[in-house]
Amino acid sequence: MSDAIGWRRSFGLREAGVYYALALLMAVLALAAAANGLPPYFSTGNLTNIAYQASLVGIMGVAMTIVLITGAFDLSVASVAALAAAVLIGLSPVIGFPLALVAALATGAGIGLVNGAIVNLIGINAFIVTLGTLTAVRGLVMVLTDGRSLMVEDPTVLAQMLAFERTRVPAFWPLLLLGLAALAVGVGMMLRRRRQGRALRLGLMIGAAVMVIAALAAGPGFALPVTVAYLLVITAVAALVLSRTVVGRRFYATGGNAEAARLSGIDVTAYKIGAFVLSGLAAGFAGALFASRLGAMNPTALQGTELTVIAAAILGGTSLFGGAGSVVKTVVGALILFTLTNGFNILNLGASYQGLVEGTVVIVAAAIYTVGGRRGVAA
Amino acid sequence: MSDAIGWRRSFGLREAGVYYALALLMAVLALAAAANGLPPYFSTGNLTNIAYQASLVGIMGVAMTIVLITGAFDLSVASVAALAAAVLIGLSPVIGFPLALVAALATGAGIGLVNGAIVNLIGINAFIVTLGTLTAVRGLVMVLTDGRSLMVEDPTVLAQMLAFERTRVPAFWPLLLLGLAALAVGVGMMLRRRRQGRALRLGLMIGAAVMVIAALAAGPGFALPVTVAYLLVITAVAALVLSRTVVGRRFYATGGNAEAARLSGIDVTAYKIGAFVLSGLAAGFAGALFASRLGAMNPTALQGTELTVIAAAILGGTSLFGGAGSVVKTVVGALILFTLTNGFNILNLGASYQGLVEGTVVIVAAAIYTVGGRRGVAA
Amino acid sequence: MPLLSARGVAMRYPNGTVALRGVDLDVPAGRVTALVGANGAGKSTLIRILSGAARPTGGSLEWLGQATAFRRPVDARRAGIATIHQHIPLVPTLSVAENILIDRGGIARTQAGDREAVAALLARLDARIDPDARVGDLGIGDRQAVAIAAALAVDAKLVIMDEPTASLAGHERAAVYRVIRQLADEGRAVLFISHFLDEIVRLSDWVAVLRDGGIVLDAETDALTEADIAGAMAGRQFVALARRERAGMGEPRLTVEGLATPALAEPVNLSVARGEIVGLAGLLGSGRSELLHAIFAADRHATGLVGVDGEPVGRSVEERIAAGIALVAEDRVGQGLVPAFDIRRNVALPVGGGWLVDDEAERAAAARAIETLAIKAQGPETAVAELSGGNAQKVTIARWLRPHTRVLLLDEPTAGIDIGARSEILRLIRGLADEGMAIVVASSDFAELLVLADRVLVLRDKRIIASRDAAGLDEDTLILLAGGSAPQGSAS
Amino acid sequence: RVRAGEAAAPVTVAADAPRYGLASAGLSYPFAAAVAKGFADAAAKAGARAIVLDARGSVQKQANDVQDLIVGGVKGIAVMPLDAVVAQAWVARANEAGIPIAAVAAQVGDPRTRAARDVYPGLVGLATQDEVAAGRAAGRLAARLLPKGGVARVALIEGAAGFPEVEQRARGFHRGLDAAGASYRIVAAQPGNWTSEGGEAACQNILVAHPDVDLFFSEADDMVIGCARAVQAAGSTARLIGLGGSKLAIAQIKAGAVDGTVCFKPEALGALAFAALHRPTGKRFLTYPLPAITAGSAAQCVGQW
Ligand SMILES: Nc1ncnc2c1ncn2[C@@H]1O[C@H](COP(=O)(O)OP(=O)(O)OP(=O)(O)O)[C@@H](O)[C@H]1O
Ligand SMILES: Nc1ncnc2c1ncn2[C@@H]1O[C@H](COP(=O)(O)OP(=O)(O)OP(=O)(O)O)[C@@H](O)[C@H]1O
Ligand SMILES: [Mg+2]
Ligand SMILES: [Mg+2]
Repeated sequence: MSDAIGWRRSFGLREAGVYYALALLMAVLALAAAANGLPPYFSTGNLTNIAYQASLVGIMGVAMTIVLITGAFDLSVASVAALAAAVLIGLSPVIGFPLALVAALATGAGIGLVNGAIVNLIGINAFIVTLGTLTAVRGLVMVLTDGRSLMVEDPTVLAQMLAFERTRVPAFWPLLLLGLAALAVGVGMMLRRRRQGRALRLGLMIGAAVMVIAALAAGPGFALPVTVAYLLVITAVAALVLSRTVVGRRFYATGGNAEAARLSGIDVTAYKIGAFVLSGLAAGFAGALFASRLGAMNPTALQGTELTVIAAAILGGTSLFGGAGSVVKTVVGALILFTLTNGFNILNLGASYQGLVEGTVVIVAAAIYTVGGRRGVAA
Repeated sequence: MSDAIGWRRSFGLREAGVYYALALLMAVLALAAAANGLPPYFSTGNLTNIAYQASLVGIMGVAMTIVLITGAFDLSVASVAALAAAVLIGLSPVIGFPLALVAALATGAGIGLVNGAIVNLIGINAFIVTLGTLTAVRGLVMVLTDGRSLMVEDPTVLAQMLAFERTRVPAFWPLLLLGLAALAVGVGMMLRRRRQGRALRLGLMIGAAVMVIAALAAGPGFALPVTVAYLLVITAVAALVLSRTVVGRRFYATGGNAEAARLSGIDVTAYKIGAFVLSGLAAGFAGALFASRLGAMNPTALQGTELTVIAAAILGGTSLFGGAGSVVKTVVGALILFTLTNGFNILNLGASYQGLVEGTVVIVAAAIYTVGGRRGVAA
Repeated sequence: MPLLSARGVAMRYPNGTVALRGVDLDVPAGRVTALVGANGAGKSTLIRILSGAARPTGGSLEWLGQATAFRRPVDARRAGIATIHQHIPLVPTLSVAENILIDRGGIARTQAGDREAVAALLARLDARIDPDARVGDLGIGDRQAVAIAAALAVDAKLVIMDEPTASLAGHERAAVYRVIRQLADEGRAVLFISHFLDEIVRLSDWVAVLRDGGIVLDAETDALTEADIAGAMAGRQFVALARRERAGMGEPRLTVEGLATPALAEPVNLSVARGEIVGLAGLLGSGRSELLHAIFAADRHATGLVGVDGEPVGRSVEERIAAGIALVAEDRVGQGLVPAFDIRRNVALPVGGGWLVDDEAERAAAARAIETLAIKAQGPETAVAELSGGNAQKVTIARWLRPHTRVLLLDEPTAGIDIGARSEILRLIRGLADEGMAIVVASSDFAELLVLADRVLVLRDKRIIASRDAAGLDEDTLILLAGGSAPQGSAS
Repeated sequence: RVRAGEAAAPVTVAADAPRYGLASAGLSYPFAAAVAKGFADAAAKAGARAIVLDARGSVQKQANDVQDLIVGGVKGIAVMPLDAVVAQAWVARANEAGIPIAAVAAQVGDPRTRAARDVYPGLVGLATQDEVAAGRAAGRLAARLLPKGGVARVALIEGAAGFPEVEQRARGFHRGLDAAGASYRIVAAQPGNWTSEGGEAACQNILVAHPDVDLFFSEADDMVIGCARAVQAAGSTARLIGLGGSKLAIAQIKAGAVDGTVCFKPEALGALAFAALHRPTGKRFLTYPLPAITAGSAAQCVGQW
């Protein structure tokens, strides 16, 4: 019985709804594209594009999920990313790309630390603090850039940036091998006939199958943009840490009931500040990628992206009240958002209608797993 | 002793911090203006200006506070205001200004109802729902306006709009009389020597004194822009309802512990939906005022204002977790934000530095009452 | 040498409340030490200090003879103190197993043998709880069991338990007693708080009584009787409430016909007369709370007829309240109190009355409640978050003490209430019945039910399996009916 | 076959017609919407299909849009770049893919080092108004309106920090004033965030500090409209100049509330950009004259946005 429940839990709308929402959306778009005589929607190129377009939001979303899990909130990510981009572009010609990258990441982490310290040591509400840093850091970008776009002229630096952001990593063999490995683990689990984990096993097998099929469909020449690879690695590491390690459990405990966590010996403050630092670091990394994409940045870069990042996390089912959330689902949430815009572009939907459709789809996607689940997360 | 505590509570930084923050900010600006040889900062004209500039955000902030008190969140206000503006401008030439105004308000309330119903009856997280309506309603504005600015050409309609938004209401006698009445009540309370309410009494007396002095300083010709009068009336009504009526009590209880409220016979769902409707209504009213300013609106009108509105509420000490908040302090929070830009303009601070200063001031203002108070509202 | 000793520990809260004024206490190994005292005497405060959750404003602690200061809870845990706090701090979003193993270190979140370890701990407590269930989905009794298991999971030298059995029924309670004895026999120290004096007398080796922030009695249990302890707690001679036969019930006040809900196994028919007190007995999860919630319409899926004084009542909480039905819910933190409100506003919460808030009337009502229920608080304006557990419980009862109430449904009304106040509350309930109220009370304390009730309904597996006249019923019969085994040496 | 929803181009166009893309800065900006309209109308006239993408003010989204257009295999891409510097990369990518690309309404390439009329290499065309020239036209008009004798007090209402037009228009404005030999002092230069309410607030506040301002130059028409309200309410006699030629501003000029503006024609820009992609003439810098408009000459400017 407990097994059947576990199964229903893991594949029910409440748990897996966001995957279904993405699949549904893609199916609708693929059909619409076919009906309009457009090139096939499920091409490697198009899917890679979506993943590439979602990668910056995805990377920031992973860290945002951790912040949300600890029960806090970070509105400053987009500004921090812009600042990191400015630091990278500004310093690269002076101290070289690698050092400038370190500086950009350190800047991001530093602001995350400031956010975390103010929120947790002074005890001001995270919303207002990060709204303050959103404004202040964007102001700092204005001051540093004097309100103008910056660009790198030095060709060697430019080449390094392109290498950092624009190379493609061969993905055929890794994908195939990973898929086969997952399959093997799944089969192994099946042979060991453990009572628990049937759901996990099935999930693993589905994932494995998807990977193998994707690899075979894409062919041996298949390569991923490196930002997508970064996103995959970051997501995988975060997901493993959160779900498989004690550190992960402590993040959840901190957000689920800070007092309980404190009483059971968890250094709640450290975990909360740590989440902000991770968020700043991720924003710094995203900003560095953004700057490297173009070898340039403008002072209004990424403005407003914080809401997209938070939307991705919440679409992925992360609670605003802490204690629950999954980074993988956040990434899927980001994919939903970018699939939507990609679909608009492909179908050439009238610009006026895009907002209306997007807003509706976001609510419907959230409804899929809320209504499917027993009870929704309160307000 | 209990009295001393009540006194300390009401005038301590934690309770009254936002007033001190505004006073401090104004004092700094007044000094800076004087030091730069500019005309006196504390002129009726300048203070009226600030109030006028803050009025739309203030009106939406009052309703937002109620939404926050019930433990929810409304990101859609700015889009709703834009939609109401479009409705007013679009319909006024057709059905006349008064009916169009009703239609605009009904539109706002209707969207509030939709928000509230989705959040409370389907049970989807308020953040994601109102993020969805933010996008969808802005999309609707685009569809209705086809991406172009709308304007009223009809001179009689234009005149009605100006009358609605631009008249000035004589404020000398009302202010004076109100101040004297408050003084009288205060003295009456003093004579009755009630144990409780010393803090209230003092607050009343201070308020009364401020009003009388302001009236006398401004002189008998003093008149307020009508939007400021709307803001004052709306704030006063909301403050009275929240603090003095059973309905207000129930809003707080709903946010403070929904289950306890439900078990006490409070129709929690109705109150939560009601808060959204009020928020939509206030946004509709703000949008109507906005449209009447120029007799015109463009589709990006008020974009991004939702964060300012929420910032005002949170700066005013309203909790994001429900159960606590004061509309008067929200309005003071809005005044802080607009005093800041007013100060920038008066002192002619470079645009690049404004963000940096603004973000810092916001955090410091929030710090004033958080650090002053015993414990801050948890992150 | 005692394991832990407190010397002159004093505590003054920032709001001025002096909770402890110089407490000396020794907790030696291999002994069960009971800490008792009236609500608000300072027990939980002392526990918070001993476990590093709060820092005293005076005095010192010694651990194994060494002066120590636990600055954070983790220091006390490292030293070997495991604590179950009164308001059961668990993480609602994590599973039962993870809550139990919450402070286990290492790297991997789940390790081989975790499930077995958790299952063994739960079995030791006789708790039938799915280790994979989310704690947020559990009832309060199950949560209490999880908290106890979590404390046992730590290999502690000293286990501190703040009212571990307040929300447990006979069967689970017995398991906890067994565990406590075992711990002591293994040479560990147990510091144990309870308001059940029979429990204290049976279980503990030593009793310390706290009154008004100071120790007033510190003696071996064998030398004491329940009356001695109660007397020391109250500072006066204490008379236990005795059963009283009452004749002549009035006409039916509450009538329930075909009350059905998915939470109950079968429809319920019930009639409670004016002045009658009906007790609901049952084990944890037997459906007592469900029944009360269905009568109150707090369960939205409940169908069936509920009438008061022959008038049918509509199917919403408001209508039930308007008809004079009132429910004191079991989980005072989750379902009872609005933490941001003071006592006055919490008492004035129920629907009814005019449009405007009448401060004076509310203040007077709250002051009356404080008086009647002996709530230990500075005044009507005290925030409920600052109250001790038992006093907070009294506030949830106080809310319904108004002339309008005709039917009172009480779910564990005396959980966490000290013996003195408990008999006050029982007396109060009886008084309300005498005035004509119909009362249904669910309690895990069967002795209390027998003293109070005129009739007892026994629930098991979500259905009413027996209805007995309380007169002539004894506790053992009730326990057998409820489906549990009798607690060891079930006394009184 | 079912045809795609052609909201952007209501004119019937064959489904296999050549497709041209416009990566707009944001269709909720009336100016950009008018550019898009000009582009789509021109495409429809030429029997082509216009694909208009809406970046909604986000550079990142615009990058994605350009990429989607390249992958989608359009015949030509017009981009209304949100960022001149960042757009360089898009030009490179379109060139790599062999798709002609033109810029509309804003320059590509660092505006600090590149002259306004110097078209970025790789673009088949740049259809824009010269922002500096527009500022200059406003400056010359301002010089006519300033009181003679003494040093006139001028206040500048800028857009929002971070937009290159802010500096370009201001630079042109100064040049225009200087060229006309005006004697003036800038008493304040404050952002109005491109909106009417922002312009109103900035002017209200500046009037408190400097009640004797002689002229307000708002870098966009939306702001000058708000500013006009502030000036009127404060009883100031300051003259008001905007920039852009929006419908609303022209109406206000006719009504006498605003003194003048510089006429932009966004629809013409869209058409020019389409022409550059569709039928390149070899001339790469495409523009139209920028007349300054006053009440007398308001009829010359048909507000297109
Ligand atoms: N956080 C707090 N702030 C202020 N006063 C407090 C706080 N917590 C407890 N008190 C006060 O300290 C006194 C002792 O409370 P404590 O919780 O220790 O009592 P207790 O003996 O555990 O009572 P109970 O049996 O009801 O649980 C009470 O008067 C209570 O109101
Ligand atoms: N919201 C809920 N979700 C899941 N399970 C629940 C929920 N509420 C209660 N339960 C479970 O249902 C069972 C019945 O609990 P409940 O407390 O209502 O019964 P009871 O007979 O009143 O027992 P007691 O009052 O002694 O705890 C318990 O096992 C509890 O864990
Ligand atoms: Mg206690
Ligand atoms: Mg129960």
